[in-house]
Amino acid sequence: MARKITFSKAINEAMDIAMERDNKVILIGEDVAGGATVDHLQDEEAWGGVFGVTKGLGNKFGRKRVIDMPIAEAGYMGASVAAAVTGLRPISELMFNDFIGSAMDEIMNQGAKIRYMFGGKAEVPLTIRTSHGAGAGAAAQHSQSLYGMLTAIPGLKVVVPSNPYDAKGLLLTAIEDNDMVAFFEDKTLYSMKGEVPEGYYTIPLGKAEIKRAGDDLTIVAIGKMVQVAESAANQLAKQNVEVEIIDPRSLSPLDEDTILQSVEKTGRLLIIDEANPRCNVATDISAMVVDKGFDFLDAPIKMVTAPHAPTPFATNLEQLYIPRAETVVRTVKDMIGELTLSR
Amino acid sequence: MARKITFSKAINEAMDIAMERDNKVILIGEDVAGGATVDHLQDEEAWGGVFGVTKGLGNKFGRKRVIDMPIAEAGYMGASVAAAVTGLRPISELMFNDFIGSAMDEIMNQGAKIRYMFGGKAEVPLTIRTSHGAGAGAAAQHSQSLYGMLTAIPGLKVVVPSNPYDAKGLLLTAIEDNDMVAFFEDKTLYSMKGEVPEGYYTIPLGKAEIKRAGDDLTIVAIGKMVQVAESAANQLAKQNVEVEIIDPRSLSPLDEDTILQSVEKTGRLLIIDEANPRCNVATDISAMVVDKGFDFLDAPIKMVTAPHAPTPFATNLEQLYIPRAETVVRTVKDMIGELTLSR
Amino acid sequence: MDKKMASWMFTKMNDIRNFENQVQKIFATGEIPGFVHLYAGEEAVAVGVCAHLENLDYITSTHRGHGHCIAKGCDLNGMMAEIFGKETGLCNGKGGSMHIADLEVGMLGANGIVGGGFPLAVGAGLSADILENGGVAVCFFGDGANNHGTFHEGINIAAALNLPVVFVAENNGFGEATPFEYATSAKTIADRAIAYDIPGVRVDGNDVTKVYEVAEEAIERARNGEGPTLIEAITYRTSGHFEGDNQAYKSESDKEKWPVEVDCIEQFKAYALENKLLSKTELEELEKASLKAVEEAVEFAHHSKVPNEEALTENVYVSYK
Amino acid sequence: MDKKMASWMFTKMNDIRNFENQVQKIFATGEIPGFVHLYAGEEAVAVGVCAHLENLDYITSTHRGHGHCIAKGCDLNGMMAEIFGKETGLCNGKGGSMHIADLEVGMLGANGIVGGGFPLAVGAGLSADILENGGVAVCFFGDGANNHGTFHEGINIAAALNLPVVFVAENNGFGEATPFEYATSAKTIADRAIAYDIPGVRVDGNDVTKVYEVAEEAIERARNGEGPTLIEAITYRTSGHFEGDNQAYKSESDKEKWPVEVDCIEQFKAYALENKLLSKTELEELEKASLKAVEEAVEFAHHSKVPNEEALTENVYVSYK
Ligand SMILES: Cc1ncc(C[n+]2csc(CCOP(=O)(O)OP(=O)(O)O)c2C)c(N)n1
Ligand SMILES: Cc1ncc(C[n+]2csc(CCOP(=O)(O)OP(=O)(O)O)c2C)c(N)n1
Ligand SMILES: [Mg+2]
Ligand SMILES: [Mg+2]
Repeated sequence: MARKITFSKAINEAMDIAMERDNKVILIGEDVAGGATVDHLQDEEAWGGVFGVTKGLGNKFGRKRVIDMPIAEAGYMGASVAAAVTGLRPISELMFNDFIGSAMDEIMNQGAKIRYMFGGKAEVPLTIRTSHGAGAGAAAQHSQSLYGMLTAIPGLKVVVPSNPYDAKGLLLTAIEDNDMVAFFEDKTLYSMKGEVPEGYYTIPLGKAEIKRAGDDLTIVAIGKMVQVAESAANQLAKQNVEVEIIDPRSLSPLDEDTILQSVEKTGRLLIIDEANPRCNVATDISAMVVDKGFDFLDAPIKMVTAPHAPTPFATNLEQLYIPRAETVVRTVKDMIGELTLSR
Repeated sequence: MARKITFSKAINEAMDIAMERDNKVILIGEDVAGGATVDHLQDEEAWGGVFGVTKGLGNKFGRKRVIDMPIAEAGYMGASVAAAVTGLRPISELMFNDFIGSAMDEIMNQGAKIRYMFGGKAEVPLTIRTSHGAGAGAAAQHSQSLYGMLTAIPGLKVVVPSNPYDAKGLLLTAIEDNDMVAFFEDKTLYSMKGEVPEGYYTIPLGKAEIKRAGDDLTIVAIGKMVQVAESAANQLAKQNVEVEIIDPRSLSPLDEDTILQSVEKTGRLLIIDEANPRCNVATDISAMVVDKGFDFLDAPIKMVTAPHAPTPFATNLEQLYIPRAETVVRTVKDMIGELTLSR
Repeated sequence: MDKKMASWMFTKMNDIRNFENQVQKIFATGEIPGFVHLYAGEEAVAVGVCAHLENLDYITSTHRGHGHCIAKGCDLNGMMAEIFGKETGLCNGKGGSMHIADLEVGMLGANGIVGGGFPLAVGAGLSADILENGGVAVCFFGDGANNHGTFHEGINIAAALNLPVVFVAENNGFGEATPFEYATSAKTIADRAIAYDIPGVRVDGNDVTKVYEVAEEAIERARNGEGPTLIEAITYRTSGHFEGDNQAYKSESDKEKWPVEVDCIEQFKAYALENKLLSKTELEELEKASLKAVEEAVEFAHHSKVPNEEALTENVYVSYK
Repeated sequence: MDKKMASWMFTKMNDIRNFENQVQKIFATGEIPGFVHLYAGEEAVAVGVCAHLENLDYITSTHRGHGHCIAKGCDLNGMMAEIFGKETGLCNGKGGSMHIADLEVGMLGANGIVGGGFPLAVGAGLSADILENGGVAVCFFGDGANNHGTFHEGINIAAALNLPVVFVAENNGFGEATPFEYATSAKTIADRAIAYDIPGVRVDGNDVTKVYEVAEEAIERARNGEGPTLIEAITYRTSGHFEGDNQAYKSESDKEKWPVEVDCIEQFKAYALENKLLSKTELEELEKASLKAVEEAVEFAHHSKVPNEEALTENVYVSYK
């Protein structure tokens, strides 16, 4: 398994394979192809998405299955929901997760609730792909991490991959899933390279991965924050502190067992979430652990998150906004210290 | 202070007083008056809001200050944001909080971020009044409790009153506040009666109230859940368990100190939140306490919430959906039991 | 229009009227939870349009959805049980009046969100277009909904992509307590068709034969790949916005005129007689049968059980964990 | 148009062009964070419209907002510093290119959300109406934005309530990589005015004198309480959607024609000379002054400090806790 490709390419491959395997799978979004009806671009795409993630799919599957949409998120997201209910299996792209405000009703009140409201007599096999995260200098309206907002909504599943291998396998699972899945791609990960097998494979939702084993403290890290955790872990290892890193991969459903088992072993938990601090996934996991794993805990559960502020534009501030390894290292030391004292 | 009026009337009085004191205060919403341009209703309102909460204000202040809007939540909520930035102090009504999907961008990306994005050079003195909560047989799209979704957003303040007295004082504060405040009214509380002084008074945001003192366990209850807590407390008192009940009143800012001081005293915390369980205010408060008050805790923090499901229509199911005193009593007993065992 | 169609339309209109009358009566007793928005008086619109639809065609509906459901073929028993919150309801009692749905007959759900239907209809049209099954989608919406952003986004997408979707405005004069003319800056809803370069037609929504004709043309256009049409049916909400509404915003003359002088069922009855489509006896028999069917539906609902407790958390997902 | 106005317009158009050229150059070096959308080539629209506005009038803008800012009177130094992410920026470096704002000159912010400006403009118009201060609000938006729901909701509310708002479409042929004609089902954006029963006007957006005239009438109407107008200015996005865009969707002939043959600044220069509004020397001096002002802005931005760390959490609220 030596082939290395980018996060972006891994996602592209997943869609390519899914579209080959099932002709009900279609792609919907703004400029997912690009250049529709332009004379010299009949069966070619101009863009393949603003990040180039869908590049080549328009060429390969044609504009009837790779559909550029007007800038009308409510319109095409609602259409995606109904298309899913009536026989298709759409992958619908919300270019930036920040634009969810324009399509929230379609996601929250229509898509996520239809099955329940209809007494189980509907399925919504829709995958929403979207990009999130700060670090691209894109400022307050293009840098949020809003997976927590969707995790809160019953009827939705939420996936946040941290690396190319997972991105491909999880996306294939999401597309094949018969429920509505929101798939979050950190835009600053698109160029990240990693080993990715060719061809078809899937990774189940609701199954966390232990990225690194350790006995001293558990870190749960979401998406790109896995990298922050790994960098912190490397620094800590030099000081003989061995942390265990868990990547939940899907936030809804959440693999509570893997997290609880780890905390049972380590007694300490830190969660890294790039979202703003209130009512986010970090608080969600913390609350779950203190509820179900209280007796395991030897120290407070700490959370390293963005501050309760919008994303600033200035690069120096933006770098402070995103959780950093140094904050994680400092926090872990405090937690270990506390434990040492209390031992 | 013997006068008793309804929750609905208390809110109406707050708006009446605020509009009298400051002619920059205006009311915006769907049918907040009703019957606009109808011949026989020149200066009269037909409705005063779908729940009658704004009744009389159209008559008194005229249609130039009580403005009926087309069914266009994004349009008039964005207009409310800009009106606030450019010199007015609007109270903008979102009839049901469930409709937030139609106006989320205006709330989250425009209103809540303008001040920060503009480097502090804008103020958004806007109050959004909205109704929430199950129990009215209104089903999945008219029964949600979405204050957690807004608590997550930096730049917003969030208030959830539990009784007529608080509703009036908190709403007056919200209207006078120079930030954007989302004010949540449980629709099943509108007919609740309580003592409310006439005239002007305010209650600060970020100040919780201890509704009942007790040494055995702390219950934080949001909005109508205070009633559930009180009912549970009465049953528990008969069994010599004394719980302390805290009504946070505002969720953002949150009065962390009052909660932490109580948990320091009682060692045990239960949170009642009618919202769905993931990433809600209950998890937020739990995570805050386990972070900042870990050493106070003698037992797991428990949360009593709605299930991870949309609100069902059938009355019997809806009653099971809403947190009940009996669940609280049972959970408290478990928590006390656990403690007793560990003593 | 042949006899069979006339009898179908007369029955459906009566079914709706009888159904709504029963709901109104029972709601007043407190037996129906929540709130209900009645379609009585507007029957000609749903019936005239759905007369041209098959099971593989989809409709989207509104908070005032009972009429659309019946016209599209939803089972009366299952509908009534749903409104009662019973296990035998079309949605197992979990949806209620505002969410009645039956995908098997192409009914994509009543909708509690004003404007919620536009994008859904576009999606159903997209499916038909891609699956090439010859289906069309019809979006019913109110005059109030015509000012929501989803109206614009939905129709523009359907027109830009030339999808088989027909948009049917039910202009009943009010959105809640707000007159159409106050909230809508356009002179007519049909005028707005020009913003999408599609045909826009106004039709007397009380005359089911006119609605039938206009809808036929629009649905044929859609089926033939000629794209969307915007139909504005002029009708009147004879009841309050919801049951319990005092309707202070209506003039006395309107209140008197509409249910009496402009009743769509009476109109069609006269038409059917005059054109010898249905005899007096036939009409009476159909009326009786309809009344009976609705009464049976009430019985059915009454005697059905409420959902089991487990239903509370069932069917949120197809699978979870 | 008098000499003073001609000189103001010529300066502003040059300021915008020079500003964007500098931003383009510096962006290529990597010194500017994030992404930038340039307004070069479309100067005549912002300038022709803002010529009629005072400080108490508000404008809303888009992701392509530099031109609107300059035309409305934002300080070049503060703007450039903002785009560099410096403390001296108009928003203290916290907004960046997509959020430049200056309420003191009535600039309600560039906007990262397509369609975000419509409701905001309505709100500014509502304030002017209620405060009776004679102000108007202008909403600049792109052809892509004209398919968003907020277009419909915003214009309908403004028209229904007869608010002093002018809507100015900048139809530059594309929304990102998607042609106007593909995404928009209407024949023209101006056609959509009929959906709101307001005037809709198409104008050559490259001819600043024509834009000036059309805008004058619309803004006067608004100021006189006669309600909104929808203006569609036909222009062209000579650059890519953002810097770095390869523009594969443009034809070679278009790419060649537009910046060269249809340059709005060159056109106005010829007009000003021909109509003896400005002499050759005057034009040259204004050009030089503009170039200098923009170069100074770059210097200013270069030498400004980045924000203090505390700024990260400041100004989220006026007060909190
Ligand atoms: C997004 C949204 N906004 C507001 C409401 C509240 N509401 C329910 S029905 C209604 C009026 C709808 O009017 P119209 O579209 O004309 O339909 P009608 O009731 O006349 O059939 C309103 C405002 C809602 N359900 N959803
Ligand atoms: C709600 C929303 N959807 C999508 C985008 C991504 N986006 C940014 S600019 C743009 C194209 C806008 O086109 P147009 O309105 O014509 O303006 P132009 O760029 O041509 O000036 C898009 C789709 C966005 N910023 N906001
Ligand atoms: Mg209506
Ligand atoms: Mg454009």
